[in-house]
Order: sequence, then structure tokens, then C-alpha cells
Amino acid sequence: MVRVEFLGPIQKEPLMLEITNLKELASILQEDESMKEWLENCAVAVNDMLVCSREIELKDGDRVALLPPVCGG
Amino acid sequence: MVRVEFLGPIQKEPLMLEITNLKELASILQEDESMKEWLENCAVAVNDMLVCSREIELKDGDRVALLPPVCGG
Amino acid sequence: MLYLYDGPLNVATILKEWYEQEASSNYGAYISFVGTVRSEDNIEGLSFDIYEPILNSWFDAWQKKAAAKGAIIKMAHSRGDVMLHESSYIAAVFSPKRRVALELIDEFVEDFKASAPIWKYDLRGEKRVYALERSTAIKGSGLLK
Amino acid sequence: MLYLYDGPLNVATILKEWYEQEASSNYGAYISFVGTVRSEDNIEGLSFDIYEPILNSWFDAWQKKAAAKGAIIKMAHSRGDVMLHESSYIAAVFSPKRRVALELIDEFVEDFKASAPIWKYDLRGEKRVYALERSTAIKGSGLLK
Repeated sequence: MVRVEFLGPIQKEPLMLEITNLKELASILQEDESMKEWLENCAVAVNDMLVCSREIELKDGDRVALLPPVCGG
Repeated sequence: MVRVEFLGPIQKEPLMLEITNLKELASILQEDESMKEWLENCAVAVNDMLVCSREIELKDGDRVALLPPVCGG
Repeated sequence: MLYLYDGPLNVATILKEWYEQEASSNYGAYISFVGTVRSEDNIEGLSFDIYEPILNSWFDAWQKKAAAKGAIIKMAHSRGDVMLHESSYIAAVFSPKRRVALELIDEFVEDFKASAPIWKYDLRGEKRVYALERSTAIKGSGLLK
Repeated sequence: MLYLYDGPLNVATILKEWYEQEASSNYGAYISFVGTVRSEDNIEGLSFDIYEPILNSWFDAWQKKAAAKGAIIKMAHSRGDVMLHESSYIAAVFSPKRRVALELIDEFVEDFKASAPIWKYDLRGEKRVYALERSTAIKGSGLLK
């Protein structure tokens, strides 16, 4: 199982999913209308490292996080 | 009379001179061997304003200052 | 040297502590940037969420970059609510000479704004409103769209 | 907002006072630069001469330049002796937003180094040695040569 977390202002509970890569996660989240805008502007981290490819393999116990636009300071 | 001051590290007492412009001051100071190197690297202020021309007229009561290379901080 | 606090920062104390921490490190330059909540658009204050694991790794990468130039970085940030004229952010660079500090503080603060996993909300009445229009999408965003 | 002190600066107190002076001015950014005497070339400390009339007019011109950008500048400097690891210089910019502060502090500190009428001496043994090789001739120097 892969744990998917939605950070900051995204009002969505974590998901536990049986997925093996980010493409599968994209397909699942694209079906959720409330996630449509977030998918446009969110970055993705796997096990707390930002990633920039959907080809990344996921294994049991991995953690994925979606990071919406930031504004510290 | 014009008062001429030597600032910072220049070890020279102020002069009171009967001069009417900076050219005359240059001529006088060029005769002082101890001033040779300072004349190369000093800036000049008249009445506490930095000047960049020797054509400036001086009148009774004016103050001229020579400013050697600076290093605040 | 990353410090997170609940609520507003005690700026004077933090700037003093950082100065004293490096008092004998032989750094010639100490430059600090303090961010304070401004009164604008009728907000009552700001509120912040932080995702610490990624903030820590982002900060560690900057610390390595600074170390390669003989410098160090310190940073403090608030969690939760910070009201008008209170401060929520301090970043500082110590370096042997001034150019490194002046350049690093600028690069660091700008990258912080663009990349650090911190989310800002306006406080209005009883509401906490995500400041989307003032936020920046992290580089590489849109991967799952 | 130009402060001259005999001997080393009390950095923590000055940074605190400046922050408090502008606590309700609605500036979002406060950036400060602190210069500290480094141990190098076996010096025991530094010593400074200041020519105040020209320093004041130079500073006033910068204050006007800052005001045109909605910012203010504060500066403190030591007169006389400042020993190793003590601080002799603080410059600060307050501005509504960060870019102005980050850019002004850099321009101000660099012009300070190149133009402010302050002379630096190395303290070695009983001697006070003018630091000519680290000094910068003011723009327009050589007028009388």
C-alpha cells in the first residue's frame, strides 16, 4: 500500500492505495472533481523528495505528498 | 583666507592660505614632497561637498579638505 | 540551524542569540532578513502551515551550498497565527567577507519564497483563507494533471 | 538615523532598538548587515577615523534615494578602537516589500565601502597602521596631482 497525503490547504484526507507508479495515482486523482485545480498547480514528493517524472516506481510503504503553491515568509 | 585640512591618516596640520581656486592649491601642495603620494589618491571637498573640478572659485572663509582612500565597515 | 516556533517570532532575541552563537567564529559579515506581517487588504493577520520533512531537506541543501562558500545560514519561521506588525520569518547568513553574505541572502530568500513547503492563510474575521493568488507553484508542479 | 559610537557596537541592542522604532511603520522587510572585525594578518583590532560633515551629507543623499522607493536606511559605526570579534558597522534597510530591501542593502553597503569618509587602521602592538592597501580612493581622487 502507498500512502498519499494532501498538504497545506488541500482539504482531503490521506488515501491508502494499491499503486505501483505515479501514472496510476494521476488516473485515480483525475477522477476526483475536487482535485482538478490542485492537480494543475501541485508538486509531488515521494518519501519527502520532490520528483519531476511520473515514471517513478512506487513500492509498498512509500509515501506520496501533493504540495500546493507555497508562500512562506 | 582659505582653510585647508588634511583628513584621516595624513599627518599634516591645517593650512591657512590666500588662494582663489584649487589650481593655486595644487601648485602649493605639489611643492611639498610629503604630499606627493597623497595628491595622487586624495579626493577634495570644498565646504564639505566633494568636488571634481579644479576650476572652482574659492572665497574668504571657504574650507577645503583632502580625503585619502577610505575603508569604513 | 532551522528554528520553528508556534506563533510570532521574538525578533530581538533571535537576532541576539544568532550573533552570540557565532561571536568567535571569525565571520566578518552577518546579514539578516526579517519578514513582518503588513497591514493590507484588511487582513487581521496571517497563519502558516509547514511541512517539516521537506523543509528540512530543502534547508540542508542550502546549508551545504553555503558551506561551499565558507558561509552558514540560519532560519526561523512561525507556525500558526501571526498578527499585524508581528514577524514570522528570519533568515541570516554569516560569511567571512561581505560579498558572499550579500549575494547568498538574496538567493536564499528568493528560493525560500519559491520552494519552501509553507502555506500562508489570511486571517479575516473567524476565517483562515488560503492566499493562493500570492503563492508560487513549486518548480515541477502539474506532474499529475 | 545615523548613529556614531566610541568603540565597539552593541549589536543586539542596536538591532533591537531599530526593530522597535519601526514596529508600527508597516514595513514588511527589515534587512541588516553587521560588520565584525576578523582575526587575520595577526592584527589585534582595527581603529577608525570619521569625518562627520561629509558622512552626514553622504548619508542624507542615501536616505533620499531610499525614501523615493518607500524605504528607510539606518546606520551605526564605531569611532576609535574595535578589537577582534567586536563589531564596528551596522547598516539596515526597512521597506514595504522584500525586493527593495534586498537590493538597497547591497547598493548601500558597497557605496559605503567606496565613498563614506571613514579611515581604517590596523592595531598591531602599540601601533595604529593606516590600511592603505585595503582602502578605496574616492571617485574623483587625484584632482590636485
